[in-house]
Amino acid sequence: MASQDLRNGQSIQDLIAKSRNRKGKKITEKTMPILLFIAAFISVLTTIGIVFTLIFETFEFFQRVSITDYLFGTQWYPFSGNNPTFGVLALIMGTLKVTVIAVIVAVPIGLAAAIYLSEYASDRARRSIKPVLEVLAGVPTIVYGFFALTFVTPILQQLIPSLKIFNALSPGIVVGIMIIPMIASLSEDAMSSVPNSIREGALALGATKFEVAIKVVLPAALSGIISSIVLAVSRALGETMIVSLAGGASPSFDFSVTGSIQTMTAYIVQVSSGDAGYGTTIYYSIYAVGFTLFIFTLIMNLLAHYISKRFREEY
Amino acid sequence: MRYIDDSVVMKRMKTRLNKNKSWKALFLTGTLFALLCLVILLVRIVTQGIGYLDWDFITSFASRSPERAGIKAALIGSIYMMCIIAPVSMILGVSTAIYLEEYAKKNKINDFIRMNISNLAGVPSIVFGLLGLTIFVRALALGKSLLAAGFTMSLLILPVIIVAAQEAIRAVPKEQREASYGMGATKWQTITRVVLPAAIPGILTGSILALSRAIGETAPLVVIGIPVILRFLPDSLLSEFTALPMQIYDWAKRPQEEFLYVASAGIIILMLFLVIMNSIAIFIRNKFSKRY
Amino acid sequence: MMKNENNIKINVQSSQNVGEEITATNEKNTVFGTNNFNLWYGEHHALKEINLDIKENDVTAIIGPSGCGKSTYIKALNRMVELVPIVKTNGEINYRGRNIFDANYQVEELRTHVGMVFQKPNPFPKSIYDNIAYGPRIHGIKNKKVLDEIVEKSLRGAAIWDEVKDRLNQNAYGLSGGQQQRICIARCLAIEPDVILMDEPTSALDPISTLKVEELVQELKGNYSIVIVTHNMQQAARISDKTAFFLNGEVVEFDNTDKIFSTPRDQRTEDYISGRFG
Amino acid sequence: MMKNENNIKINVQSSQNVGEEITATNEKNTVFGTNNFNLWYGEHHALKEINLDIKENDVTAIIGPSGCGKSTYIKALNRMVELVPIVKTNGEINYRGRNIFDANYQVEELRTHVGMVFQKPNPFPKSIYDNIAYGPRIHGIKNKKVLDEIVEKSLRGAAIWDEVKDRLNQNAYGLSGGQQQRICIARCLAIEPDVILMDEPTSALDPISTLKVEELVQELKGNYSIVIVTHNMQQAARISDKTAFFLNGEVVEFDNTDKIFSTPRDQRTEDYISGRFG
Amino acid sequence: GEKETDTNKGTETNTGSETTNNEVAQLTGSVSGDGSSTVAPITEALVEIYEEEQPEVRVSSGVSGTGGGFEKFIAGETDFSNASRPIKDEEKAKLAEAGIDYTEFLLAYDGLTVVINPENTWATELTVEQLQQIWVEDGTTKKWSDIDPSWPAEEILFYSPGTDSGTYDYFDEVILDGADLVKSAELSEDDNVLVTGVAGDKNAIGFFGYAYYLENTDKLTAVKVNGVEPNSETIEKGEYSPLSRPLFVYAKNSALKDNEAFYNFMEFTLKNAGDMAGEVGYVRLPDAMYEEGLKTLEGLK
Ligand SMILES: Nc1ncnc2c1ncn2[C@@H]1O[C@H](COP(=O)(O)OP(=O)(O)OP(=O)(O)O)[C@@H](O)[C@H]1O
Ligand SMILES: Nc1ncnc2c1ncn2[C@@H]1O[C@H](COP(=O)(O)OP(=O)(O)OP(=O)(O)O)[C@@H](O)[C@H]1O
Ligand SMILES: [Mg+2]
Ligand SMILES: [Mg+2]
Ligand SMILES: O=P([O-])([O-])[O-]
Repeated sequence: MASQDLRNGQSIQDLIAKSRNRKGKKITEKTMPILLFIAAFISVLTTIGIVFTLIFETFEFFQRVSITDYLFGTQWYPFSGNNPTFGVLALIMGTLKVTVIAVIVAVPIGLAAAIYLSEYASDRARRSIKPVLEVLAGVPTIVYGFFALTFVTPILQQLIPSLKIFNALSPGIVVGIMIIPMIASLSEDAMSSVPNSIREGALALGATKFEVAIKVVLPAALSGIISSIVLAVSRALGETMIVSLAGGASPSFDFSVTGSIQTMTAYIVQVSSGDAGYGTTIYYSIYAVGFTLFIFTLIMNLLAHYISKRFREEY
Repeated sequence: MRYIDDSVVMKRMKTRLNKNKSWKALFLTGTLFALLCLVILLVRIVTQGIGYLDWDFITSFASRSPERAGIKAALIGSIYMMCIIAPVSMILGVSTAIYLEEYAKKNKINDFIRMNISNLAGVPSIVFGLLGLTIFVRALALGKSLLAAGFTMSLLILPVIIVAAQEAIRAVPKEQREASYGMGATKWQTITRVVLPAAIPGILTGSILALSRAIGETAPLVVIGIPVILRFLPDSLLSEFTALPMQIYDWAKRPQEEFLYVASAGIIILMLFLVIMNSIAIFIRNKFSKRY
Repeated sequence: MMKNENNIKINVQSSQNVGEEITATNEKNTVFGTNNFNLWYGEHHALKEINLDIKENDVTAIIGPSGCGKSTYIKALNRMVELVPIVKTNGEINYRGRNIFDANYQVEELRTHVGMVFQKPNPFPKSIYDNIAYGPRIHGIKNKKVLDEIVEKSLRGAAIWDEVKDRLNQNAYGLSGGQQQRICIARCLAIEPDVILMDEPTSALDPISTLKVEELVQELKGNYSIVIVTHNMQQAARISDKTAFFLNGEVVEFDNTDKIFSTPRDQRTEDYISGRFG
Repeated sequence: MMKNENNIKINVQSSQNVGEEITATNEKNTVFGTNNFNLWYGEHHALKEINLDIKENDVTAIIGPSGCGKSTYIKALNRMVELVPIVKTNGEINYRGRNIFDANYQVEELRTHVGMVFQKPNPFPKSIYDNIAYGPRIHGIKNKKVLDEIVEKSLRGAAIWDEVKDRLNQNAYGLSGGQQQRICIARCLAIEPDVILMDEPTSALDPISTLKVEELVQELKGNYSIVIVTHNMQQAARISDKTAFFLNGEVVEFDNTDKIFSTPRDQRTEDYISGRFG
Repeated sequence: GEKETDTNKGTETNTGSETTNNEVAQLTGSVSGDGSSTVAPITEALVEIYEEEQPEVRVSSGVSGTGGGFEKFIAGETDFSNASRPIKDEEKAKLAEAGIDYTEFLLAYDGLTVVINPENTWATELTVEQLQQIWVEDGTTKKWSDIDPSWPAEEILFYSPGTDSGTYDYFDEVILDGADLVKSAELSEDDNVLVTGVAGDKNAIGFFGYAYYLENTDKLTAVKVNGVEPNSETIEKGEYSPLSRPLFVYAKNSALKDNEAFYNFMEFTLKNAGDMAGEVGYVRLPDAMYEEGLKTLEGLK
């Protein structure tokens, strides 16, 4: 058996010593970190690429349209042949309307689902419901778009007769439905990562499940929950197909949700799939709008970052 | 001098229990609402599209007549595009995750990379479309090819994969690494033989979910200007192609109402695709979830 | 609940005047009466025909080798076992005369009388103050002043007041393991329970902290009935009045602690205590 | 590496013939010589001017209260401390005469001579076989037959061969905690280290498993030099030849174990051993 | 079923005279185009039947709208660009700058159709002046009664193709005389969206390509312009004026020279565009115009 001491009386250490200092091993150790760093740097290049892509054309745009008119104007009529105006506030307003409605729909429902799944549902229920919700998150937005236009809007029109066929409400609700799983799933993750021992501690004091959920688990998972909401918001801000299909194309700076709107993303799609001549002001305007959108989501992401850093839970 | 008065506690107990019950019902309603949305969505799509869904639909090219229209080019195109996205995004994503979790020291550059990744995750897909058009289609002259679209989509889902891989790598207990180092293993050996094998289920799950997002994305393809009228399959990486969401979007815009049903049939295919991918992800997750 | 007994006890006011407690009863009351109690995890029969009476103001230690059902039993006493969905039980455990496994027995009510301290310290990720005030708050005490008093009293009762009084608003996770465990004990005291269950409360602690918790248990026993699971036989011998020896889900022997450790009746008990297995 | 000493030892052949080892040296060689060694975690001075000689084929126990630097010291011996990026050191630790903190000392090489067993059993989530073969494989041994031999020999050496020989291809996580710990010891033996470092190897184990591991340590000491950190003074007394008592990052006393436990020179040692603190 | 046989017949009869040529040369290569969504159905039909003739030639076309198509044409990414309006001066300038020579070919006619909701019984017939009155931006919110006092005093809802689309440009030119379209108009690149919009609102009015109307006659009413109803007859004969407009394809000259497959495809296009246009809801040009196109093409070989 092993009594032969590994053939020829060699000990394991001898065998190890023999194969020590293979060249390949050393080179791998040295080069891998460099290769990995290069891979990591690609994400930085991507951002640089995005910023440069947007900035050059945006710069061109501001040669033609004054930056103050753009930032503070409330009229967005770029196609008006005689007197085009580029007041981005109208588009921002459309974007915000949809986002706010989506958040109003998604946060309570998403959180309810998260709490139910993490605190009440049986393990089996959780394990089957969560993936189904993830399917909901994976439904392509174009599918949601038609759902909004051909299903949700007609139903809403029954309830609200003054509702236009294109409006902020329907896409807002559907974007909300789309981000429910995101909030539910990420918040559920945050809540289930609160250790069970902490739950047991509360239950052992005679707390009901609801009290455990609201007073112990929720606060403990707060930063995860808030970041999930912020991420969902930035998803709603950047949502494109739903609003292009169901939101309409009439940007206006008002607070009505029953009338037609246009969001920043919908405008970009409109022009991308439209007839704007290459090199026209309209062509450059999509980059300016894209840049504005980029800034918006950047702010949201920095916010999420700040929140999860500032309120990081420790247990 | 007891502070907790038993009779008060008992009196409140009823309200507390009722509160618990009614909130539970409310939470359940929320969950069911979300599920109901999915059901309605699916039922509508299936009832609209099932009539056009048959083997011919899968094996024919698009056509001017709804009866003969098929999804072959888009389906194969999407699959080919996946074949580019999967390796590109996973190699880049996992490498980045390994770098950040195992090698990156705490310094400004690495903080910036981390920050940058979480920001990228929130950049709208349409902006990635603008990037792809400017960089891959135009600057690198790849044209509206598989490669250009594949790269664009890879970058789009890269942050998601990085984050998933980072989490999976982080979940490998420190003790495992210590055990490996303790045997005299080098860092790279520890990574390839201990960390990655343990992290692979998590990485795969995250990646598959990210990939399934990539097949459904429409906006970047619209911006890049992927063709929809074509009757051939891609024969090289630089070949033009079309993809499922693009084909669906095109059909849905057609004047004939029948094309709306054809679009629904296309959506069914797309959703099947997604469900299969999600199931694989769930299978992997459940199979390997309890390990340590 | 506690109407059927003359519970004339004076609470510990601060850690100084320990030992002054007076009990008016001579024959000790039964707090938990366990009658032919069985418990299964799915198919696994984890507790078999348990009969065990836990008396008021005793420290009852439960010892036995790993997997014998100690934790399961102690968690049955406040129905915490039910958190495992596959658990089935039969037989009864009477708390103060009422079977806690009765369909209409409110588990929340039971747990306000039966506190629990766990193996690993598990404070809430909140401030020290909020940790202690959690229990009273869910029971409807909102008055800030009353809460302040409860917090101080409980922290004193857990012999940790002096260490934390200047940082009540800091997160409990900033404390050392031993301090956290005492915070958990204080949290449990804050709802003024009748019984305190402790599942290996010192196994995650260093010797100094262990000593402090052991001392604390001695102080508390004047006012509370304590059931403590321990791996450590010396600990059982040091602090408990009664000891139950569990083996394979059965109670092999249950008697006064001195008796168990000096002249056990059962051979298996002797073997275990003398370290022949375990 | 090991050229400068007459390392005439015969390996354990199987767990049966323990005790037949022969050492040709009378005066024991120094394996680890620690000279004025200091270590900081950032600003925190965790090890202060340590001087300690660890001899060949001894079991050296390291005891001391929590946070005194036991783990830090033992992890310094195979430079595992360096996994914490903020660590700074000065002074030297000589392994077989060479300072391991020398810039050109290959840490991987050091660790093939100095094995380590951790507090919590940490097998890889692989088959038992792959766990044991891990070390030899990373060092380039690919021959299946040689690997088979190494695996059997190491498992026998760790006194667990009989328990697992029929399920070498099963995942190591299917084993009990005690078995896992012995798998970890076997994994360590598979590269035939010169020294084995153990950081509280039994603290997560039940008494029976603890006993087995302790017996194993006794068996192994004929062939390996062993450094073991323990919380449990009885354990130190039972199994070690020498004992070092650490306090606040300093070595208070280092002597033969009987000496330390019977007539410690230092008052603090006596206080600690008699349980007055810590 | 039925349509299929039609198509096949059409192909055979049309290519019959040229078969000798085609049988000789089985071409390979690729052709790519982009452009107008209005023209897209014609292109799709052409590509579909062209495959039977030259299966090895890989023709692809995007649908980015006339302007989007020109953008790619200017960038040199495409061989041909479909358009539902003539090329603009800016675009010409950009092409010149990029050094791209091109040739314009006519493909078919599209009848731009003004539509109203079926519940609208008052505005079924409008004059060009009335249309102008309705659609021009004049700073007021418009009611139907502003146009004709006997009509309801309800606000008009406007649905128009994106103001940057070829369809819009044409409408703007012939109806509005270059004046601005009402700002409150709902603009969409997706004509189905417009159909949905007008079909969903009693006070709505909109306009888009004839093909979209043809597919939705049950949901919409077509307005008679100056008393003429849009149909293939009135459009082909030029009676439905001024709202019938030509559809174009722009071809890159250098590609016609260098890429035999592209030349062949263009030749095929001009020979079959008339039939295909009819099939997908547009109106063929008089045969002479296709002949003319083929001649021009020959000169570019
Ligand atoms: N959640 C569970 N599901 C299934 N079986 C369980 C569960 N918890 C415990 N068991 C089983 O029940 C038996 C008793 O477990 P218990 O935790 O009560 O042991 P214990 O005496 O507390 O041991 P230890 O000293 O290790 O804590 C064991 O065999 C255990 O495997
Ligand atoms: N990674 C680290 N970063 C900063 N400080 C550390 C780290 N690890 C340990 N320390 C500190 O160094 C000191 C010694 O720690 P060490 O883990 O060596 O103690 P120990 O004697 O092993 O204690 P225990 O018995 O609890 O394991 C402690 O004060 C500890 O807080
Ligand atoms: Mg237990
Ligand atoms: Mg330690
Ligand atoms: O797509 P268009 O035909 O409107 O340019």
